[in-house]
Amino acid sequence: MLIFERSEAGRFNSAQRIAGQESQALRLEGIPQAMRRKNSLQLPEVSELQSVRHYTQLSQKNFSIDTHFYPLGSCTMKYNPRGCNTLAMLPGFLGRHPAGSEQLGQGVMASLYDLQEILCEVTGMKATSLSPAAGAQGEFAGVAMIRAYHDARGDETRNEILVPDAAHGTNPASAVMCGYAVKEIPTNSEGDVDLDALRKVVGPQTAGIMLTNPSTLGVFERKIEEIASILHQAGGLLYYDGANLNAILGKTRPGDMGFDVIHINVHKTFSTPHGGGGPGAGPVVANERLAPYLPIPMVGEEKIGGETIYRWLGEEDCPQSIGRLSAWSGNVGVLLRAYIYARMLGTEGMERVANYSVLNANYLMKRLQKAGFTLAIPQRRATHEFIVTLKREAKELGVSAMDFAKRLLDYGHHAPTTYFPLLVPECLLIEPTETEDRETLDAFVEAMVTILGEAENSPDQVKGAPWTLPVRRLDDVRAARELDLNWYQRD
Amino acid sequence: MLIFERSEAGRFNSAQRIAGQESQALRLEGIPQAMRRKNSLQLPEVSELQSVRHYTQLSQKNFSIDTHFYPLGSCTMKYNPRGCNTLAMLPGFLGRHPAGSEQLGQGVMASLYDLQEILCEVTGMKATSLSPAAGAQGEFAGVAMIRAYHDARGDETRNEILVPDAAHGTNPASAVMCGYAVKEIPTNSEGDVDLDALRKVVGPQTAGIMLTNPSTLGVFERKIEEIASILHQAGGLLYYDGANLNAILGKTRPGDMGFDVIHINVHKTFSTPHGGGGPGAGPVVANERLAPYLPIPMVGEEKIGGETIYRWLGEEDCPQSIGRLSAWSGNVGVLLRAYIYARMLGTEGMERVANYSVLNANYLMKRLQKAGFTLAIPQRRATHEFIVTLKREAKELGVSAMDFAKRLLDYGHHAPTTYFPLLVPECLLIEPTETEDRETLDAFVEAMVTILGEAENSPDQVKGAPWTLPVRRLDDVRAARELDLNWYQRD
Amino acid sequence: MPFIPHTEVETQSMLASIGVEHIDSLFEEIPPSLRASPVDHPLDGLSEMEVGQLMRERATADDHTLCFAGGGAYQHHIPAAVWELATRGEYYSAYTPYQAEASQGTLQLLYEYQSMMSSLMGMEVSNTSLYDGASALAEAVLMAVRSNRKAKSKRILMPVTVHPIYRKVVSTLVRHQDIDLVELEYNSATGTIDPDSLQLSEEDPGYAALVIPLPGYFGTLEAVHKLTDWAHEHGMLVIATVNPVAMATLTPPGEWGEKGVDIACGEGQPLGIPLSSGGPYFGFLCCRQSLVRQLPGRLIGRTRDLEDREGFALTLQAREQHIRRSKATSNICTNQGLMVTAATIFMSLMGARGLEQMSQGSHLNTEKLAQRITAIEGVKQTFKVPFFHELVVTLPQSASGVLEQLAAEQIVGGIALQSHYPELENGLLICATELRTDAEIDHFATVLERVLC
Amino acid sequence: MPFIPHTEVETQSMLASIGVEHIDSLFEEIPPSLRASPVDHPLDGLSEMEVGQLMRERATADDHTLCFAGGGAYQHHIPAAVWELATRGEYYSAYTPYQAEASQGTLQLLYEYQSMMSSLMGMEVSNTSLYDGASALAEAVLMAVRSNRKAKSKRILMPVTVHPIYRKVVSTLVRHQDIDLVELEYNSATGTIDPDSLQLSEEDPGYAALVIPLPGYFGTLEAVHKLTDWAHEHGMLVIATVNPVAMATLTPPGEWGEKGVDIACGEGQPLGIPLSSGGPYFGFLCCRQSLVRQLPGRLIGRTRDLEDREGFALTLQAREQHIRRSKATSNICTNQGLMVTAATIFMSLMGARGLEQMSQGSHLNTEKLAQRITAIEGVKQTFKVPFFHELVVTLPQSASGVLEQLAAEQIVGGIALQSHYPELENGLLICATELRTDAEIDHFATVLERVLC
Ligand SMILES: Cc1ncc(COP(=O)(O)O)c(C=O)c1O
Ligand SMILES: Cc1ncc(COP(=O)(O)O)c(C=O)c1O
Repeated sequence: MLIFERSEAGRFNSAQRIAGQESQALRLEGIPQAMRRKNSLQLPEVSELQSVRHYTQLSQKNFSIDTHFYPLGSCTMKYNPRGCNTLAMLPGFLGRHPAGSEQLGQGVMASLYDLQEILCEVTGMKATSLSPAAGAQGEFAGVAMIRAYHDARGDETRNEILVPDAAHGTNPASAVMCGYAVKEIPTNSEGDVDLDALRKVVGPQTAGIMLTNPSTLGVFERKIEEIASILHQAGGLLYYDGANLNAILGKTRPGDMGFDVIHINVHKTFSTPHGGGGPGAGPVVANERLAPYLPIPMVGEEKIGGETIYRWLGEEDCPQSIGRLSAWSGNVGVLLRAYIYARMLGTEGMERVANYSVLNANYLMKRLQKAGFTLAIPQRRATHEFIVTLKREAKELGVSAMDFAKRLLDYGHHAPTTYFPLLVPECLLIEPTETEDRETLDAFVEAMVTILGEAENSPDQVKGAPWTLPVRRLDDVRAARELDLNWYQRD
Repeated sequence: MLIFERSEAGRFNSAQRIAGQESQALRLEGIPQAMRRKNSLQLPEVSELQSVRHYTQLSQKNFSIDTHFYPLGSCTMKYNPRGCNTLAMLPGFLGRHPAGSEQLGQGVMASLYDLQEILCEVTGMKATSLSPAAGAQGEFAGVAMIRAYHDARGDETRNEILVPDAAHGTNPASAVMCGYAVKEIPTNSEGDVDLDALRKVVGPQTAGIMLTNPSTLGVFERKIEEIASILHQAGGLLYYDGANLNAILGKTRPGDMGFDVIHINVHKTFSTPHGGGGPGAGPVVANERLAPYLPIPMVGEEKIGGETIYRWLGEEDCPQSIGRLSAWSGNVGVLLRAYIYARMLGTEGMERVANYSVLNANYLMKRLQKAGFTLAIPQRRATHEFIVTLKREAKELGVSAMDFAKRLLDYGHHAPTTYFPLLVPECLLIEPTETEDRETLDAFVEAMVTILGEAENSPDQVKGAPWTLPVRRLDDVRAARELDLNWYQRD
Repeated sequence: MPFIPHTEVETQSMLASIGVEHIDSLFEEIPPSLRASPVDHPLDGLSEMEVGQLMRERATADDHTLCFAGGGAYQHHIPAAVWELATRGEYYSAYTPYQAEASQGTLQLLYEYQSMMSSLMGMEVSNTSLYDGASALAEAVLMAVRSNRKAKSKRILMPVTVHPIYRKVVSTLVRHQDIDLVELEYNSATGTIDPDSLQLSEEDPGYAALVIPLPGYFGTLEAVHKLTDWAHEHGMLVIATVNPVAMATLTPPGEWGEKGVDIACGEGQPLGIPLSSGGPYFGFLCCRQSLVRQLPGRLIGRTRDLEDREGFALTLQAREQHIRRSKATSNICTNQGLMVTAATIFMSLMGARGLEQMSQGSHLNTEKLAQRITAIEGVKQTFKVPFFHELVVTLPQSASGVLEQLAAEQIVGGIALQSHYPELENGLLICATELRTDAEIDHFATVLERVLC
Repeated sequence: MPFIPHTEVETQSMLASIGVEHIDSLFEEIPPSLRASPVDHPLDGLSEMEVGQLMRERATADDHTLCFAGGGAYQHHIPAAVWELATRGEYYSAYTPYQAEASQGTLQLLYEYQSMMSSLMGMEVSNTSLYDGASALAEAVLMAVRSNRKAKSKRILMPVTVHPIYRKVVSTLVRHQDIDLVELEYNSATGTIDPDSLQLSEEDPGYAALVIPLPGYFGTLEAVHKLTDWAHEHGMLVIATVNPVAMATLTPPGEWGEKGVDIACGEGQPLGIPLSSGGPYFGFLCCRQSLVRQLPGRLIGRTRDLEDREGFALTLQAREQHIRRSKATSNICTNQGLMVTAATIFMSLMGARGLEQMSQGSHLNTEKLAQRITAIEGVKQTFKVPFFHELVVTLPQSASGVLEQLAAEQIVGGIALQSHYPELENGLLICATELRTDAEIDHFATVLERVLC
């Protein structure tokens, strides 16, 4: 039932009335008639209990980390510590106006400054800007910085960005937003970038390459140093898509691999909540070469007397910056959560994240392999995630990766990522994360095995899934064909 | 699955470690060996995610106001405003130590003082003590005050408390805790106290009477003035059980009816949450006669200069008080919620509570009656609640009130109170409260009608209910016979 | 109309269904003489925004104090998840789980609580809460008197080292049951009961029970083993009143002496409940399995459903007022359920190890505090004996005066003892939980030093 | 190990299943040359208790300020239920609803959001958020250029009364698409765009779109009807960038001029999102139905399941990067979902009437503020025209210096205009939402008066 269907004309949740407005006749003489709203505003008219009950009940229809195992590959759905939420929502943080004087923001600015430093350290880079609101905006910023670098050198022939075929869709999309043509690089059967192919396309037109490492195939790109030198020799730069940073935290650093700029999805590696879609934050971190181009604002530190004073760095401080990405300084509330999380981990904790996320992935991979599932790249060590391909099952049993995914829901597990990366057919990209316990991984294996049995013996059980959720399988085609996006505009 | 079954020896949620203790060798020289714990403490060893997921999933197994209609008679399960929770949990309120100086508690004390005043006003009484932790403790306090009053007058022959047979179990139990014998008074077929019977038992041994008005039969005791004069003439006093105050807020006042002392369940009428069992608060409010005996502490007000200063009133201020009921000053956090709620209602809002709770009850009663259900007292107006008796259905169809109750759960409604008051066979005591909308009441009627149909056509459908909840009907007898109260002591 | 969903149209149509014209007609059974007249001080209803402005101002007035007081209420670390979960509507806005099938969340949680609390106390059975530590002790006394049929006496031996307000509350609550609370003095050198001084002559009518606190009100460690055995030898039941966080370090009541105590109770607040000016907290009450039918309060049993699945339900309800009425074990109905919900989540998050660290951290910090404070000229440790996480110091001047001066600097400096223990004229009870940092202890000492000179 | 559940025993047995001895062996594919060396500044991990102590201290440092600043971020009343519900784990810790059947909560809520936001804007379609108001404007510009195939031009007419930082952000984000942002000056008397001054000569290459702010950055009301019609007459699309709370009172973009605007966007923060130092907020973006295939960001469609029940799912995904990659309408993936969750609950709790009251209350309070502030000697209203809930005043001295002095008294006194509008040397942009009481306005004025003399 929609909130609109609970609405009744004339109902008003008057606890939320605005003081004084109820009794006062509206005194809007200050606003010309022509400027006033004519068609009266339509919103649901519900009581407070109706709203609370509606949105409480609705929430229960979601799977989430707090309720279910959520091995969504590439998304790093690990536990979002409640402490990070409570502390980031302290009234002192929530109440601060972004235009308020620096005097009145030293608490939050100190935290942001510290976070900048931590991110530099963990990536082996020089400087951080926290302002991108998500990974994709970080990608835009990073590629724009690459462009600014070439432009600053007068190197204006470079109009191409290289992207492996395994890359996330945001990579090519971001490159295009920066005005680049995108050239895809194939991946070899080992899951590494095809170096010969790479050598062939690199040239004076190459602005740079965008890579994830570990790649979205769940393997570590072993030839990364060679790739870096191929690019750098040709005058191109390297962009690191930090979506998979969880796998290598404290183990190896993008800066040491030869990357020039990276973004970090703090809503993955630094465990800020994904909130059913966002917000995230996508800090960009650059080496010496690209640091001058980082987006503003950043937080700077000054020692005055014995005291440390934090201040915003803007255009005057960073004249070569690519500029501003948002009205203020990014998703500060999210960054505070990431900072709190980073402080709780400490240096050792970061390495433990990598250790155990990789342990869980390899354990799960091994068990699924033993149970008869086909791995996309069986000869390689998994990183924090790995790929099962159900090509055989799809062909022989007519049960697709999507069917498996939906049936997993019936068994109380969120489905892994399906059909990504695009180059592996019928694939499930599985990322358990380090915060899941072994019992849970075992239960997932058991569910997968059960479904495989069902696929063999009663495939309709799988193809018709899910059976036990609030709805059965939904008609996506109808959703797109008979567009219904707005209740007030419905026929 | 129990939290203990998720436990794994050696697991530790180290985010909750205590600073410094991890690395420091334990330095417990200060504590003699003989006093140290020998058998090591057993608690579940789970990760933070395991705990969060476990208790989130568990919560979803509850019905609650926030998720379901909850017409539990006598319990006034109305909307618990979220604003009351958020404001009562402001850090300034949560952090205050109860022994802290009055200087450091003027904010909370002002609120408690104001609440005392509001409760006096709404009940027509003289003075309030907020210290009882729930209704039953308020009853104890009130009856103890009656006893203190008689004792103070040297009137020591009075050893009986009268209680109508419709009374809540806490009434007789509280009287006994105050050292009184309990004498039951019958109710007549109209739902009123049988005055003749009352007159017969009242005498010099009568310390007082405990009454709810409206009574637990959901009707207003019309002869209350007569009852009061019978009691008062015999030297007895009147105790008002405020559990049903919601029905008469702003309409009529216990003080005007002739009551000497009352308790208020703020977790009913003042909408503080019941929390799956508590906490509540049961302020006692007394007239002139009994005010000196109120439990301590209370909050007093002093004007010093232009300023108002609040201070605790204790033994010195209230030498005749029955004393203290708890270590500090009662359930302050609950009282703050009640205060915030009272302020949001204001005087008019209180009367509206009575108006609409009574409107909803009468509407629901009328609709159920029209649908063929038998009312316990059809000739009377309902107050905020009313009783349906399923005696006929039980006899003719073999479907009991409990069966109806369980089947209602399948239809998404919490069951009304069953088998209370004791004198009505196979009864459902139904209290919709004022915060429910008409659609919800209509849906409840529809469910009742459907169940009645089922009872006639497929009674096993009803007798076997619930069918759709996390468990089917539970074996209470086994629970009591094969006692299993402690997982660590299970066989 | 705050929180009332009815539109005017709906109200009219509902009245029409009922067959009356005005809402007022629904109140026709109230005699006209009783209709409320307008109140003397009508209050305007405030919107949430307005009441928010008011309450934020008031909360701010009480904020930002530094706490060194204990005396039954302790400022411990509380993991954030505790209250984020406990205030979920499904827990927060449910009633007592009378309909078991629709309350498995609360019921299972309470069963888990019973298990954890029993384990912490080393006891067999726990109820699911009483109002607070003080009323729990009163209920324990009533329970002991009911249970100890052998002892003809209704006298209770009550050491003066039991929390002084608890003793008053017990007196208020058991006064009408012909129970005698006999005080037992402490040794003025040790601040504890001296077990060797206990004598029971032949003609002594005896006692139904002995109460033993741990720690005692002065923070000290009573000789619990000797006292327990002595009481048992003399036909008494033993009631422990203990601090639950201390029990992670100290011997729990179930292990005192030869046989352990019979009843253990106390204040649950240290287990995840905010100070909150004294409440809501919760009282816990545990006992031997053999006494379970005398236990007051709700109990949850594990059982099975029609399909033999595990489930949980209220049990042994025949002890309770809603069934047994005037013969119930207590009048308690509403208890402190949500606090127990928080405490259960708290214990699961801390685990045994975390709770031990909290316990020991409080002890060690109080040792630091003792050292730092007694280094101030004129300040002495009153009882030179082991303490847990509180101790008494004697100041060179009246403690209550000093506390007011500390309050002016936003410090809650402890609890003055004089009003309850006139012999401890300048006595101050102080405490430092695991939360107090070295810097805070130092700040307190520095300010105290200044105030004292 | 914070947040990692593995015991040593489990770790060993898992390694054994994998067939390696040490966790380190799992990283053997990382070339040794790349193994991280110890970091320069190792950080100790803090417990939740310790990090709590740190963050509480920092939050307190920023607390208790009195806010009269707007400029795109407004301190409005937020019903408590909004965040108590939005932070429920089921919303808070879910991912983008790729698995529709397991995400009906989020999906239905987002569909409701689309409907409410469309209604508020008077538009047909809304997406489910972009990062913030500034990037939403940039996406609107890109969308307009893609959509307006008739206009050969990639030029955008951008009034200077559009938020100055938004203009910078648009420039950063669209710079690489050969788009020209052509500035349109305001009338120095009115602070608004003068529609009569607009001229387009024959040989003018034209524009793809005109951007119209409401209110303008100076708080003033642009001639939205005339401007919209003029732009449409000249083959441009119209992009509105508006304040959503103002739209409860002012004509919404869908009703501007003859045909309404084509694209409406803005900052969603005023709808239930705390100030929070500037984020997370959310950008909204609405358009005509006919442009929906050019819309960036997630869209939710209502559809049916196998049993013909209503359900909700992501739709028109072919616009998005995960399907269309380099040809997508935008690179956006993660958006600001939880903020939209809050805004949806906010709108349902306030209703149209509550939102109107908030809107008008802000307007009326700003009128009071204007009166009180301009009564101070030397302070003048800069543009003597109608305003909504912000206005510019000219101070007798530099605004930024004054702001620092106000800050010392915990007052955020507005926004100094000089850096973005050098011609408004001593200009200060001030705002009073419905939350500001008369006493607060008076306090502000009193302190300002003191500072100015
Ligand atoms: C590999 C990869 N790159 C980039 C992104 C985009 O990041 P965001 O969603 O934060 O914009 C994602 C997130 O889904 C990703 O998995
Ligand atoms: C009529 C009546 N009296 C007394 C009580 C006892 O109140 P409490 O549960 O607050 O102790 C109740 C509550 O159930 C009740 O309904």
